[in-house]
Amino acid sequence: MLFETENRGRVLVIRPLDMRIDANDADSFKTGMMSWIDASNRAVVLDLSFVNFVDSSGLGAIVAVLKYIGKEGRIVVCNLQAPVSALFKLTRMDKVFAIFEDVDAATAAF
Amino acid sequence: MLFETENRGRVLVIRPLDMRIDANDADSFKTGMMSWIDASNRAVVLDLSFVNFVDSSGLGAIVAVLKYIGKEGRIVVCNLQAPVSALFKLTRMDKVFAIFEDVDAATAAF
Amino acid sequence: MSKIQLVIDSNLENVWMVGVTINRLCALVLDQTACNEVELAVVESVNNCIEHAYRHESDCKVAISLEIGAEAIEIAVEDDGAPLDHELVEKVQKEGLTFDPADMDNLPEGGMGWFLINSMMDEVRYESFNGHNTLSMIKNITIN
Amino acid sequence: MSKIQLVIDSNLENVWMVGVTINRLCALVLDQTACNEVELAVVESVNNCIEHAYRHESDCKVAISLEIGAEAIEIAVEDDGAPLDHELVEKVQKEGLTFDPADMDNLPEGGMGWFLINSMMDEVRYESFNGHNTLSMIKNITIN
Ligand SMILES: Nc1ncnc2c1ncn2[C@@H]1O[C@H](COP(=O)(O)OP(=O)(O)O)[C@@H](O)[C@H]1O
Ligand SMILES: Nc1ncnc2c1ncn2[C@@H]1O[C@H](COP(=O)(O)OP(=O)(O)O)[C@@H](O)[C@H]1O
Repeated sequence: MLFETENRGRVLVIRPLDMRIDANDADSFKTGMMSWIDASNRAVVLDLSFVNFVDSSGLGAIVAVLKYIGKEGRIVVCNLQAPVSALFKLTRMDKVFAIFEDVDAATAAF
Repeated sequence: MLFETENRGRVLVIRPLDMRIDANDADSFKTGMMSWIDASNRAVVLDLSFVNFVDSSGLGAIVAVLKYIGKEGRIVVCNLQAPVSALFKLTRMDKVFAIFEDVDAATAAF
Repeated sequence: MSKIQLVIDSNLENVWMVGVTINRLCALVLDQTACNEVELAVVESVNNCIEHAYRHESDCKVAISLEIGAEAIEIAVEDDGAPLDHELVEKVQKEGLTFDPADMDNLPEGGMGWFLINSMMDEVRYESFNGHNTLSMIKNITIN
Repeated sequence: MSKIQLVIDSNLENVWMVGVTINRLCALVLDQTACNEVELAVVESVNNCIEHAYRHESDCKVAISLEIGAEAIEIAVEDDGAPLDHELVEKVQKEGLTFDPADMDNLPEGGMGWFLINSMMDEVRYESFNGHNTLSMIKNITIN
Protein backbone atom coordinates (compact mmCIF):
# COMPACT_ATOMS: atom_id res chain seq x y z
CA MET A 1 0.00 0.00 0.00
CA LEU A 2 1.21 3.49 -0.81
CA PHE A 3 1.20 6.24 1.80
CA GLU A 4 1.80 9.96 1.88
CA THR A 5 3.20 11.44 5.09
CA GLU A 6 3.44 14.93 6.51
CA ASN A 7 5.22 16.18 9.61
CA ARG A 8 3.33 18.67 11.74
CA GLY A 9 5.70 19.38 14.59
CA ARG A 10 5.97 16.16 16.56
CA VAL A 11 2.81 14.81 14.94
CA LEU A 12 3.09 12.52 11.91
CA VAL A 13 0.15 12.56 9.50
CA ILE A 14 -0.11 9.32 7.47
CA ARG A 15 -2.40 9.22 4.47
CA PRO A 16 -3.00 5.87 2.68
CA LEU A 17 -3.27 6.52 -1.06
CA ASP A 18 -5.42 3.47 -1.81
CA MET A 19 -9.17 3.81 -2.07
CA ARG A 20 -9.75 0.57 -0.21
CA ILE A 21 -8.32 -1.01 2.93
CA ASP A 22 -9.60 -4.56 2.71
CA ALA A 23 -8.63 -8.19 3.29
CA ASN A 24 -6.35 -8.02 0.26
CA ASP A 25 -4.11 -5.29 1.60
CA ALA A 26 -4.75 -5.28 5.35
CA ASP A 27 -1.31 -6.80 5.93
CA SER A 28 0.44 -4.33 3.69
CA PHE A 29 -1.40 -1.51 5.47
CA LYS A 30 -0.33 -2.86 8.86
CA THR A 31 3.31 -3.30 7.84
CA GLY A 32 3.45 0.20 6.42
CA MET A 33 1.91 1.80 9.49
CA MET A 34 4.09 -0.16 11.90
CA SER A 35 7.28 0.92 10.14
CA TRP A 36 6.55 4.53 11.12
CA ILE A 37 5.81 3.52 14.69
CA ASP A 38 9.06 1.55 14.76
CA ALA A 39 10.74 4.78 13.62
CA SER A 40 9.70 6.22 16.99
CA ASN A 41 6.64 8.19 15.93
CA ARG A 42 4.36 8.36 18.98
CA ALA A 43 1.79 10.91 17.80
CA VAL A 44 0.08 9.68 14.65
CA VAL A 45 -2.85 11.01 12.64
CA LEU A 46 -4.30 8.44 10.23
CA ASP A 47 -5.86 10.52 7.47
CA LEU A 48 -8.39 8.37 5.60
CA SER A 49 -9.46 11.02 3.10
CA PHE A 50 -8.75 8.86 0.04
CA VAL A 51 -10.31 5.70 1.49
CA ASN A 52 -13.92 5.04 0.55
CA PHE A 53 -14.12 1.40 1.59
CA VAL A 54 -12.89 -0.51 4.64
CA ASP A 55 -13.95 -4.08 5.42
CA SER A 56 -13.67 -5.95 8.73
CA SER A 57 -10.11 -7.05 7.91
CA GLY A 58 -9.12 -3.48 7.16
CA LEU A 59 -10.72 -2.33 10.38
CA GLY A 60 -8.95 -5.15 12.24
CA ALA A 61 -5.66 -3.91 10.80
CA ILE A 62 -6.35 -0.37 12.04
CA VAL A 63 -7.11 -1.80 15.51
CA ALA A 64 -3.88 -3.81 15.36
CA VAL A 65 -1.93 -0.61 14.72
CA LEU A 66 -3.64 1.05 17.69
CA LYS A 67 -2.62 -1.87 19.91
CA TYR A 68 0.91 -1.80 18.49
CA ILE A 69 1.45 1.82 19.39
CA GLY A 70 -0.03 0.92 22.81
CA LYS A 71 0.11 3.19 25.82
CA GLU A 72 3.40 4.77 24.78
CA GLY A 73 1.77 6.73 22.00
CA ARG A 74 -1.51 7.72 20.44
CA ILE A 75 -3.13 7.34 17.06
CA VAL A 76 -6.22 9.27 16.00
CA VAL A 77 -8.17 9.14 12.73
CA CYS A 78 -9.67 11.84 10.53
CA ASN A 79 -11.44 12.54 7.24
CA LEU A 80 -13.70 9.51 7.36
CA GLN A 81 -15.82 9.12 4.23
CA ALA A 82 -19.44 8.07 4.79
CA PRO A 83 -18.98 4.28 4.35
CA VAL A 84 -15.95 4.25 6.65
CA SER A 85 -17.64 6.40 9.27
CA ALA A 86 -20.67 4.07 9.21
CA LEU A 87 -18.38 1.07 9.79
CA PHE A 88 -16.70 2.68 12.79
CA LYS A 89 -20.10 3.50 14.33
CA LEU A 90 -21.68 0.10 13.73
CA THR A 91 -18.74 -1.79 15.23
CA ARG A 92 -18.48 0.76 18.09
CA MET A 93 -14.91 1.51 17.07
CA ASP A 94 -15.99 5.17 17.27
CA LYS A 95 -15.81 4.62 21.04
CA VAL A 96 -12.27 3.27 20.70
CA PHE A 97 -10.73 5.82 18.35
CA ALA A 98 -10.74 9.59 18.62
CA ILE A 99 -12.23 10.67 15.29
CA PHE A 100 -11.74 14.15 13.84
CA GLU A 101 -13.22 16.16 10.98
CA ASP A 102 -9.89 16.96 9.32
CA VAL A 103 -6.12 16.97 9.75
CA ASP A 104 -6.07 20.35 11.49
CA ALA A 105 -8.51 19.25 14.19
CA ALA A 106 -6.73 15.91 14.57
CA THR A 107 -3.30 17.53 14.93
CA ALA A 108 -4.61 20.03 17.45
CA ALA A 109 -5.72 17.13 19.65
CA PHE A 110 -2.13 16.25 20.57
CA MET B 1 -40.21 3.64 -21.87
CA LEU B 2 -41.44 6.66 -19.96
CA PHE B 3 -41.43 10.12 -21.53
CA GLU B 4 -42.07 13.65 -20.38
CA THR B 5 -43.47 16.11 -22.92
CA GLU B 6 -43.71 19.86 -23.10
CA ASN B 7 -45.51 22.06 -25.66
CA ARG B 8 -43.61 25.11 -26.84
CA GLY B 9 -45.98 26.75 -29.33
CA ARG B 10 -46.26 24.33 -32.22
CA VAL B 11 -43.07 22.54 -31.13
CA LEU B 12 -43.35 19.38 -29.01
CA VAL B 13 -40.40 18.63 -26.72
CA ILE B 14 -40.13 14.91 -25.87
CA ARG B 15 -37.83 13.83 -23.05
CA PRO B 16 -37.22 10.08 -22.46
CA LEU B 17 -36.97 9.47 -18.71
CA ASP B 18 -34.80 6.35 -18.99
CA MET B 19 -31.05 6.58 -18.61
CA ARG B 20 -30.45 4.14 -21.44
CA ILE B 21 -31.88 3.66 -24.94
CA ASP B 22 -30.58 0.23 -25.89
CA ALA B 23 -31.54 -2.99 -27.64
CA ASN B 24 -33.82 -3.85 -24.73
CA ASP B 25 -36.08 -0.85 -25.11
CA ALA B 26 -35.44 0.42 -28.64
CA ASP B 27 -38.88 -0.84 -29.70
CA SER B 28 -40.64 0.77 -26.78
CA PHE B 29 -38.80 4.02 -27.54
CA LYS B 30 -39.86 3.85 -31.19
CA THR B 31 -43.51 3.08 -30.39
CA GLY B 32 -43.67 5.93 -27.88
CA MET B 33 -42.13 8.44 -30.25
CA MET B 34 -44.28 7.38 -33.17
CA SER B 35 -47.48 7.82 -31.17
CA TRP B 36 -46.77 11.56 -30.92
CA ILE B 37 -46.03 11.78 -34.62
CA ASP B 38 -49.29 9.92 -35.32
CA ALA B 39 -50.97 12.61 -33.21
CA SER B 40 -49.93 15.09 -35.91
CA ASN B 41 -46.88 16.60 -34.26
CA ARG B 42 -44.58 17.78 -37.06
CA ALA B 43 -42.04 19.81 -35.11
CA VAL B 44 -40.34 17.61 -32.53
CA VAL B 45 -37.40 18.22 -30.18
CA LEU B 46 -35.95 15.01 -28.75
CA ASP B 47 -34.39 16.07 -25.46
CA LEU B 48 -31.86 13.42 -24.38
CA SER B 49 -30.79 15.10 -21.15
CA PHE B 50 -31.49 12.04 -18.98
CA VAL B 51 -29.92 9.55 -21.39
CA ASN B 52 -26.31 8.63 -20.70
CA PHE B 53 -26.09 5.52 -22.87
CA VAL B 54 -27.33 4.71 -26.39
CA ASP B 55 -26.25 1.59 -28.29
CA SER B 56 -26.52 0.91 -32.02
CA SER B 57 -30.08 -0.40 -31.64
CA GLY B 58 -31.10 2.73 -29.75
CA LEU B 59 -29.47 4.87 -32.42
CA GLY B 60 -31.24 2.81 -35.08
CA ALA B 61 -34.54 3.52 -33.35
CA ILE B 62 -33.85 7.27 -33.35
CA VAL B 63 -33.08 7.06 -37.08
CA ALA B 64 -36.31 5.10 -37.62
CA VAL B 65 -38.27 7.92 -35.97
CA LEU B 66 -36.55 10.46 -38.23
CA LYS B 67 -37.58 8.43 -41.27
CA TYR B 68 -41.11 8.01 -39.93
CA ILE B 69 -41.68 11.74 -39.60
CA GLY B 70 -40.19 12.02 -43.10
CA LYS B 71 -40.36 15.12 -45.22
CA GLU B 72 -43.66 16.26 -43.72
CA GLY B 73 -42.01 17.24 -40.46
CA ARG B 74 -38.73 17.67 -38.65
CA ILE B 75 -37.10 16.20 -35.57
CA VAL B 76 -34.01 17.67 -33.93
CA VAL B 77 -32.08 16.48 -30.87
CA CYS B 78 -30.58 18.31 -27.90
CA ASN B 79 -28.82 17.90 -24.56
CA LEU B 80 -26.54 15.07 -25.66
CA GLN B 81 -24.42 13.69 -22.83
CA ALA B 82 -20.79 12.89 -23.70
CA PRO B 83 -21.23 9.16 -24.53
CA VAL B 84 -24.27 9.89 -26.72
CA SER B 85 -22.58 12.77 -28.48
CA ALA B 86 -19.55 10.56 -29.18
CA LEU B 87 -21.83 7.91 -30.73
CA PHE B 88 -23.52 10.42 -33.04
CA LYS B 89 -20.12 11.71 -34.20
CA LEU B 90 -18.53 8.32 -34.75
CA THR B 91 -21.46 7.01 -36.80
CA ARG B 92 -21.72 10.34 -38.65
CA MET B 93 -25.29 10.71 -37.46
CA ASP B 94 -24.22 14.23 -36.44
CA LYS B 95 -24.42 14.94 -40.20
CA VAL B 96 -27.94 13.56 -40.31
CA PHE B 97 -29.48 15.19 -37.25
CA ALA B 98 -29.49 18.83 -36.28
CA ILE B 99 -28.01 18.76 -32.78
CA PHE B 100 -28.50 21.59 -30.27
CA GLU B 101 -27.02 22.55 -26.92
CA ASP B 102 -30.35 22.77 -25.08
CA VAL B 103 -34.13 22.89 -25.48
CA ASP B 104 -34.19 26.67 -26.01
CA ALA B 105 -31.75 26.52 -28.92
CA ALA B 106 -33.52 23.49 -30.38
CA THR B 107 -36.95 25.14 -30.19
CA ALA B 108 -35.64 28.34 -31.76
CA ALA B 109 -34.52 26.30 -34.80
CA PHE B 110 -38.12 25.79 -35.97
CA MET C 1 -36.23 -7.82 -13.18
CA SER C 2 -32.55 -8.14 -14.07
CA LYS C 3 -30.08 -10.79 -13.03
CA ILE C 4 -26.34 -11.26 -13.27
CA GLN C 5 -23.78 -13.69 -11.90
CA LEU C 6 -20.20 -12.72 -11.10
CA VAL C 7 -17.52 -15.38 -10.87
CA ILE C 8 -14.02 -14.86 -9.52
CA ASP C 9 -11.08 -17.07 -8.73
CA SER C 10 -10.52 -17.46 -5.00
CA ASN C 11 -7.92 -14.74 -4.74
CA LEU C 12 -8.35 -11.70 -2.51
CA GLU C 13 -7.04 -9.51 -5.36
CA ASN C 14 -10.31 -9.98 -7.22
CA VAL C 15 -12.73 -9.09 -4.45
CA TRP C 16 -12.74 -5.31 -5.02
CA MET C 17 -14.24 -5.94 -8.46
CA VAL C 18 -17.18 -7.70 -6.90
CA GLY C 19 -17.59 -4.89 -4.37
CA VAL C 20 -17.55 -2.09 -6.93
CA THR C 21 -19.88 -4.01 -9.24
CA ILE C 22 -22.46 -4.74 -6.57
CA ASN C 23 -22.37 -1.17 -5.28
CA ARG C 24 -22.95 0.36 -8.73
CA LEU C 25 -25.67 -2.09 -9.77
CA CYS C 26 -27.58 -1.58 -6.53
CA ALA C 27 -27.56 2.17 -7.21
CA LEU C 28 -30.42 1.66 -9.64
CA VAL C 29 -32.82 0.97 -6.76
CA LEU C 30 -31.05 1.82 -3.47
CA ASP C 31 -29.68 5.03 -2.00
CA GLN C 32 -25.92 5.38 -1.58
CA THR C 33 -25.90 4.34 2.10
CA ALA C 34 -27.77 1.13 1.33
CA CYS C 35 -25.47 0.41 -1.65
CA ASN C 36 -22.47 0.71 0.66
CA GLU C 37 -24.10 -1.67 3.14
CA VAL C 38 -24.74 -4.31 0.48
CA GLU C 39 -21.20 -3.93 -0.83
CA LEU C 40 -19.77 -4.50 2.64
CA ALA C 41 -21.91 -7.59 3.29
CA VAL C 42 -20.96 -9.12 -0.06
CA VAL C 43 -17.24 -8.37 0.32
CA GLU C 44 -17.27 -9.91 3.81
CA SER C 45 -18.94 -13.06 2.59
CA VAL C 46 -16.66 -13.43 -0.45
CA ASN C 47 -13.63 -12.90 1.81
CA ASN C 48 -14.97 -15.63 4.08
CA CYS C 49 -15.25 -18.06 1.17
CA ILE C 50 -11.64 -17.41 0.19
CA GLU C 51 -10.19 -17.33 3.70
CA HIS C 52 -12.21 -20.03 5.40
CA ALA C 53 -14.06 -22.23 2.89
CA TYR C 54 -11.02 -22.44 0.56
CA ARG C 55 -8.34 -21.66 3.18
CA HIS C 56 -6.62 -19.29 0.73
CA GLU C 57 -6.25 -21.99 -1.92
CA SER C 58 -6.39 -20.11 -5.21
CA ASP C 59 -7.93 -21.29 -8.52
CA CYS C 60 -11.20 -22.19 -6.81
CA LYS C 61 -14.37 -20.38 -7.81
CA VAL C 62 -16.60 -18.01 -5.87
CA ALA C 63 -19.87 -17.14 -7.60
CA ILE C 64 -22.01 -14.16 -6.67
CA SER C 65 -25.53 -13.83 -8.10
CA LEU C 66 -27.42 -10.57 -7.97
CA GLU C 67 -31.10 -10.26 -8.78
CA ILE C 68 -32.83 -6.91 -8.68
CA GLY C 69 -36.57 -7.24 -8.20
CA ALA C 70 -39.28 -4.71 -7.51
CA GLU C 71 -39.20 -5.09 -3.75
CA ALA C 72 -35.81 -6.55 -2.89
CA ILE C 73 -32.30 -7.29 -4.01
CA GLU C 74 -31.39 -10.94 -3.68
CA ILE C 75 -27.78 -12.00 -3.50
CA ALA C 76 -26.27 -15.48 -3.30
CA VAL C 77 -22.60 -16.15 -2.62
CA GLU C 78 -21.57 -19.70 -3.50
CA ASP C 79 -18.46 -21.79 -2.99
CA ASP C 80 -17.45 -25.46 -3.12
CA GLY C 81 -15.11 -25.41 -0.15
CA ALA C 82 -15.33 -26.42 3.49
CA PRO C 83 -18.75 -25.81 4.95
CA LEU C 84 -19.27 -23.31 7.70
CA ASP C 85 -19.36 -24.50 11.29
CA HIS C 86 -23.03 -23.83 12.09
CA GLU C 87 -22.63 -23.73 15.86
CA LEU C 88 -19.81 -21.26 15.62
CA VAL C 89 -21.83 -18.94 13.42
CA GLU C 90 -24.94 -19.20 15.59
CA LYS C 91 -22.79 -18.26 18.55
CA VAL C 92 -21.32 -15.30 16.66
CA GLN C 93 -24.76 -14.21 15.47
CA LYS C 94 -26.26 -14.44 18.95
CA GLU C 95 -23.48 -12.64 20.74
CA GLY C 96 -23.02 -9.82 18.27
CA LEU C 97 -19.96 -7.70 18.85
CA THR C 98 -19.35 -7.61 22.59
CA PHE C 99 -16.15 -5.96 23.65
CA ASP C 100 -15.18 -3.27 26.07
CA PRO C 101 -13.97 -0.23 24.11
CA ALA C 102 -11.80 0.80 27.06
CA ASP C 103 -9.99 -2.54 27.29
CA MET C 104 -7.39 -1.95 24.61
CA ASP C 105 -5.62 -5.31 24.91
CA ASN C 106 -8.80 -7.19 24.07
CA LEU C 107 -10.11 -5.17 21.13
CA PRO C 108 -11.13 -7.49 18.29
CA GLU C 109 -8.92 -7.62 15.21
CA GLY C 110 -11.12 -10.21 13.50
CA GLY C 111 -14.36 -12.10 13.92
CA MET C 112 -16.43 -9.08 12.85
CA GLY C 113 -17.41 -10.32 9.39
CA TRP C 114 -20.55 -12.25 10.28
CA PHE C 115 -21.74 -9.50 12.57
CA LEU C 116 -21.47 -7.05 9.66
CA ILE C 117 -23.20 -9.36 7.17
CA ASN C 118 -26.12 -9.76 9.57
CA SER C 119 -26.27 -6.05 10.35
CA MET C 120 -26.18 -4.92 6.71
CA MET C 121 -28.79 -7.25 5.24
CA ASP C 122 -32.48 -7.85 5.99
CA GLU C 123 -32.29 -11.63 5.63
CA VAL C 124 -29.31 -13.98 5.73
CA ARG C 125 -29.44 -17.75 5.23
CA TYR C 126 -26.60 -20.24 4.92
CA GLU C 127 -27.00 -23.66 3.32
CA SER C 128 -24.52 -26.40 2.63
CA PHE C 129 -25.42 -29.32 0.36
CA ASN C 130 -23.24 -31.89 -1.41
CA GLY C 131 -20.10 -29.87 -0.97
CA HIS C 132 -21.74 -26.74 -2.34
CA ASN C 133 -22.27 -23.83 0.04
CA THR C 134 -24.69 -20.95 -0.50
CA LEU C 135 -25.06 -17.81 1.53
CA SER C 136 -28.32 -16.11 0.52
CA MET C 137 -28.90 -12.51 1.47
CA ILE C 138 -31.80 -10.14 0.91
CA LYS C 139 -31.85 -6.36 1.07
CA ASN C 140 -35.33 -4.84 0.95
CA ILE C 141 -35.92 -1.87 -1.30
CA THR C 142 -37.53 0.82 0.79
CA ILE C 143 -38.75 4.12 -0.55
CA ASN C 144 -37.63 7.05 1.51
CA MET D 1 -3.97 -8.04 -11.92
CA SER D 2 -7.63 -8.60 -11.20
CA LYS D 3 -10.10 -10.76 -13.06
CA ILE D 4 -13.83 -11.29 -12.99
CA GLN D 5 -16.36 -13.15 -15.08
CA LEU D 6 -19.95 -11.98 -15.52
CA VAL D 7 -22.63 -14.42 -16.62
CA ILE D 8 -26.14 -13.49 -17.72
CA ASP D 9 -29.08 -15.33 -19.20
CA SER D 10 -29.61 -14.47 -22.86
CA ASN D 11 -32.24 -11.83 -22.21
CA LEU D 12 -31.81 -8.22 -23.31
CA GLU D 13 -33.13 -7.10 -19.90
CA ASN D 14 -29.86 -8.15 -18.29
CA VAL D 15 -27.44 -6.39 -20.61
CA TRP D 16 -27.44 -3.00 -18.84
CA MET D 17 -25.95 -4.72 -15.78
CA VAL D 18 -23.00 -5.87 -17.84
CA GLY D 19 -22.59 -2.38 -19.30
CA VAL D 20 -22.64 -0.58 -15.96
CA THR D 21 -20.31 -3.14 -14.41
CA ILE D 22 -17.72 -2.96 -17.17
CA ASN D 23 -17.81 0.83 -17.23
CA ARG D 24 -17.24 1.15 -13.47
CA LEU D 25 -14.51 -1.50 -13.28
CA CYS D 26 -12.60 0.06 -16.18
CA ALA D 27 -12.65 3.37 -14.30
CA LEU D 28 -9.78 2.11 -12.18
CA VAL D 29 -7.39 2.40 -15.13
CA LEU D 30 -9.16 4.29 -17.95
CA ASP D 31 -10.53 7.79 -18.29
CA GLN D 32 -14.28 8.25 -18.57
CA THR D 33 -14.32 8.48 -22.38
CA ALA D 34 -12.44 5.20 -22.71
CA CYS D 35 -14.72 3.54 -20.13
CA ASN D 36 -17.74 4.56 -22.21
CA GLU D 37 -16.10 3.14 -25.33
CA VAL D 38 -15.45 -0.22 -23.69
CA GLU D 39 -19.00 -0.30 -22.32
CA LEU D 40 -20.42 0.29 -25.80
CA ALA D 41 -18.26 -2.41 -27.42
CA VAL D 42 -19.22 -4.96 -24.76
CA VAL D 43 -22.93 -4.12 -24.88
CA GLU D 44 -22.91 -4.43 -28.69
CA SER D 45 -21.22 -7.82 -28.56
CA VAL D 46 -23.49 -9.17 -25.82
CA ASN D 47 -26.54 -7.93 -27.77
CA ASN D 48 -25.18 -9.75 -30.82
CA CYS D 49 -24.90 -13.01 -28.86
CA ILE D 50 -28.51 -12.72 -27.72
CA GLU D 51 -29.96 -11.49 -31.02
CA HIS D 52 -27.91 -13.47 -33.51
CA ALA D 53 -26.07 -16.38 -31.86
CA TYR D 54 -29.10 -17.35 -29.73
CA ARG D 55 -31.77 -15.77 -31.96
CA HIS D 56 -33.51 -14.35 -28.88
CA GLU D 57 -33.88 -17.75 -27.25
CA SER D 58 -33.75 -17.06 -23.52
CA ASP D 59 -32.20 -19.25 -20.79
CA CYS D 60 -28.94 -19.53 -22.69
CA LYS D 61 -25.77 -18.14 -21.15
CA VAL D 62 -23.55 -15.27 -22.20
CA ALA D 63 -20.28 -15.01 -20.27
CA ILE D 64 -18.15 -11.87 -20.18
CA SER D 65 -14.63 -12.03 -18.71
CA LEU D 66 -12.75 -8.91 -17.76
CA GLU D 67 -9.07 -8.86 -16.89
CA ILE D 68 -7.35 -5.66 -15.88
CA GLY D 69 -3.62 -5.80 -16.44
CA ALA D 70 -0.91 -3.18 -16.25
CA GLU D 71 -0.98 -2.32 -19.95
CA ALA D 72 -4.37 -3.42 -21.24
CA ILE D 73 -7.88 -4.48 -20.42
CA GLU D 74 -8.79 -7.84 -21.93
CA ILE D 75 -12.39 -8.79 -22.46
CA ALA D 76 -13.87 -12.01 -23.79
CA VAL D 77 -17.55 -12.43 -24.66
CA GLU D 78 -18.57 -16.07 -24.98
CA ASP D 79 -21.68 -17.89 -26.15
CA ASP D 80 -22.69 -21.40 -27.23
CA GLY D 81 -25.01 -20.39 -30.03
CA ALA D 82 -24.81 -20.16 -33.79
CA PRO D 83 -21.36 -19.10 -34.98
CA LEU D 84 -20.85 -15.85 -36.74
CA ASP D 85 -20.75 -15.78 -40.52
CA HIS D 86 -17.11 -14.90 -41.07
CA GLU D 87 -17.53 -13.56 -44.60
CA LEU D 88 -20.36 -11.31 -43.55
CA VAL D 89 -18.33 -9.84 -40.72
CA GLU D 90 -15.24 -9.35 -42.86
CA LYS D 91 -17.40 -7.50 -45.34
CA VAL D 92 -18.86 -5.32 -42.59
CA GLN D 93 -15.42 -4.69 -41.11
CA LYS D 94 -13.94 -3.75 -44.47
CA GLU D 95 -16.71 -1.48 -45.55
CA GLY D 96 -17.16 0.38 -42.31
CA LEU D 97 -20.21 2.60 -42.16
CA THR D 98 -20.84 3.90 -45.65
CA PHE D 99 -24.03 5.81 -46.11
CA ASP D 100 -25.03 9.13 -47.52
CA PRO D 101 -26.23 11.36 -44.68
CA ALA D 102 -28.40 13.29 -47.13
CA ASP D 103 -30.20 10.21 -48.44
CA MET D 104 -32.81 9.89 -45.73
CA ASP D 105 -34.57 6.81 -47.11
CA ASN D 106 -31.39 4.77 -46.93
CA LEU D 107 -30.08 5.72 -43.51
CA PRO D 108 -29.06 2.59 -41.56
CA GLU D 109 -31.28 1.46 -38.69
CA GLY D 110 -29.07 -1.55 -37.93
CA GLY D 111 -25.83 -3.18 -38.93
CA MET D 112 -23.77 -0.68 -36.95
CA GLY D 113 -22.76 -2.98 -34.08
CA TRP D 114 -19.63 -4.51 -35.56
CA PHE D 115 -18.44 -1.17 -36.81
CA LEU D 116 -18.72 0.19 -33.27
CA ILE D 117 -16.98 -2.79 -31.67
CA ASN D 118 -14.06 -2.38 -34.07
CA SER D 119 -13.91 1.37 -33.58
CA MET D 120 -14.00 1.26 -29.79
CA MET D 121 -11.39 -1.43 -29.15
CA ASP D 122 -7.71 -1.73 -30.05
CA GLU D 123 -7.88 -5.43 -30.96
CA VAL D 124 -10.85 -7.63 -31.84
CA ARG D 125 -10.71 -11.35 -32.60
CA TYR D 126 -13.55 -13.83 -33.12
CA GLU D 127 -13.13 -17.57 -32.71
CA SER D 128 -15.61 -20.39 -32.96
CA PHE D 129 -14.70 -23.87 -31.77
CA ASN D 130 -16.86 -26.91 -30.98
CA GLY D 131 -20.02 -24.85 -30.71
CA HIS D 132 -18.40 -22.36 -28.39
CA ASN D 133 -17.85 -18.81 -29.68
CA THR D 134 -15.45 -16.28 -28.21
CA LEU D 135 -15.09 -12.64 -29.11
CA SER D 136 -11.84 -11.34 -27.59
CA MET D 137 -11.26 -7.62 -27.31
CA ILE D 138 -8.37 -5.57 -26.01
CA LYS D 139 -8.32 -1.95 -24.92
CA ASN D 140 -4.87 -0.55 -24.29
CA ILE D 141 -4.29 1.51 -21.20
CA THR D 142 -2.69 4.77 -22.30
CA ILE D 143 -1.47 7.44 -19.97
CA ASN D 144 -2.59 10.89 -20.99
N1 LIG E 1 -17.73 -19.15 4.31
C1 LIG E 1 -17.20 -19.77 5.42
N2 LIG E 1 -16.83 -21.06 5.34
C2 LIG E 1 -16.30 -21.67 6.41
N3 LIG E 1 -16.13 -21.09 7.63
C3 LIG E 1 -16.48 -19.80 7.77
C4 LIG E 1 -17.05 -19.08 6.67
N4 LIG E 1 -17.31 -17.84 7.10
C5 LIG E 1 -16.95 -17.79 8.39
N5 LIG E 1 -16.45 -18.97 8.83
C6 LIG E 1 -16.00 -19.25 10.20
O1 LIG E 1 -16.65 -18.32 11.07
C7 LIG E 1 -15.70 -17.51 11.78
C8 LIG E 1 -16.22 -16.09 11.95
O2 LIG E 1 -16.21 -15.43 10.67
P1 LIG E 1 -16.19 -13.85 10.58
O3 LIG E 1 -17.20 -13.30 11.55
O4 LIG E 1 -16.39 -13.48 9.19
O5 LIG E 1 -14.78 -13.39 11.11
P2 LIG E 1 -13.30 -13.67 10.53
O6 LIG E 1 -13.45 -14.04 9.10
O7 LIG E 1 -12.61 -12.37 10.71
O8 LIG E 1 -12.73 -14.77 11.39
C9 LIG E 1 -14.43 -17.61 10.96
O9 LIG E 1 -13.27 -17.41 11.73
C10 LIG E 1 -14.51 -19.03 10.39
O10 LIG E 1 -14.05 -19.96 11.34
N1 LIG F 1 -22.43 -12.99 -32.18
C1 LIG F 1 -22.94 -13.22 -33.42
N2 LIG F 1 -23.32 -14.46 -33.78
C2 LIG F 1 -23.83 -14.69 -34.99
N3 LIG F 1 -24.00 -13.73 -35.92
C3 LIG F 1 -23.66 -12.48 -35.66
C4 LIG F 1 -23.12 -12.16 -34.38
N4 LIG F 1 -22.87 -10.83 -34.38
C5 LIG F 1 -23.24 -10.36 -35.57
N5 LIG F 1 -23.72 -11.34 -36.36
C6 LIG F 1 -24.16 -11.15 -37.76
O1 LIG F 1 -23.51 -10.00 -38.30
C7 LIG F 1 -24.47 -9.01 -38.71
C8 LIG F 1 -23.95 -7.60 -38.40
O2 LIG F 1 -23.96 -7.38 -37.00
P1 LIG F 1 -23.98 -5.92 -36.38
O3 LIG F 1 -23.00 -5.08 -37.11
O4 LIG F 1 -23.79 -6.03 -34.91
O5 LIG F 1 -25.40 -5.31 -36.72
P2 LIG F 1 -26.86 -5.77 -36.26
O6 LIG F 1 -26.72 -6.60 -35.04
O7 LIG F 1 -27.57 -4.49 -36.01
O8 LIG F 1 -27.42 -6.52 -37.42
C9 LIG F 1 -25.74 -9.37 -37.97
O9 LIG F 1 -26.90 -8.94 -38.62
C10 LIG F 1 -25.64 -10.89 -37.89
O10 LIG F 1 -26.10 -11.47 -39.09
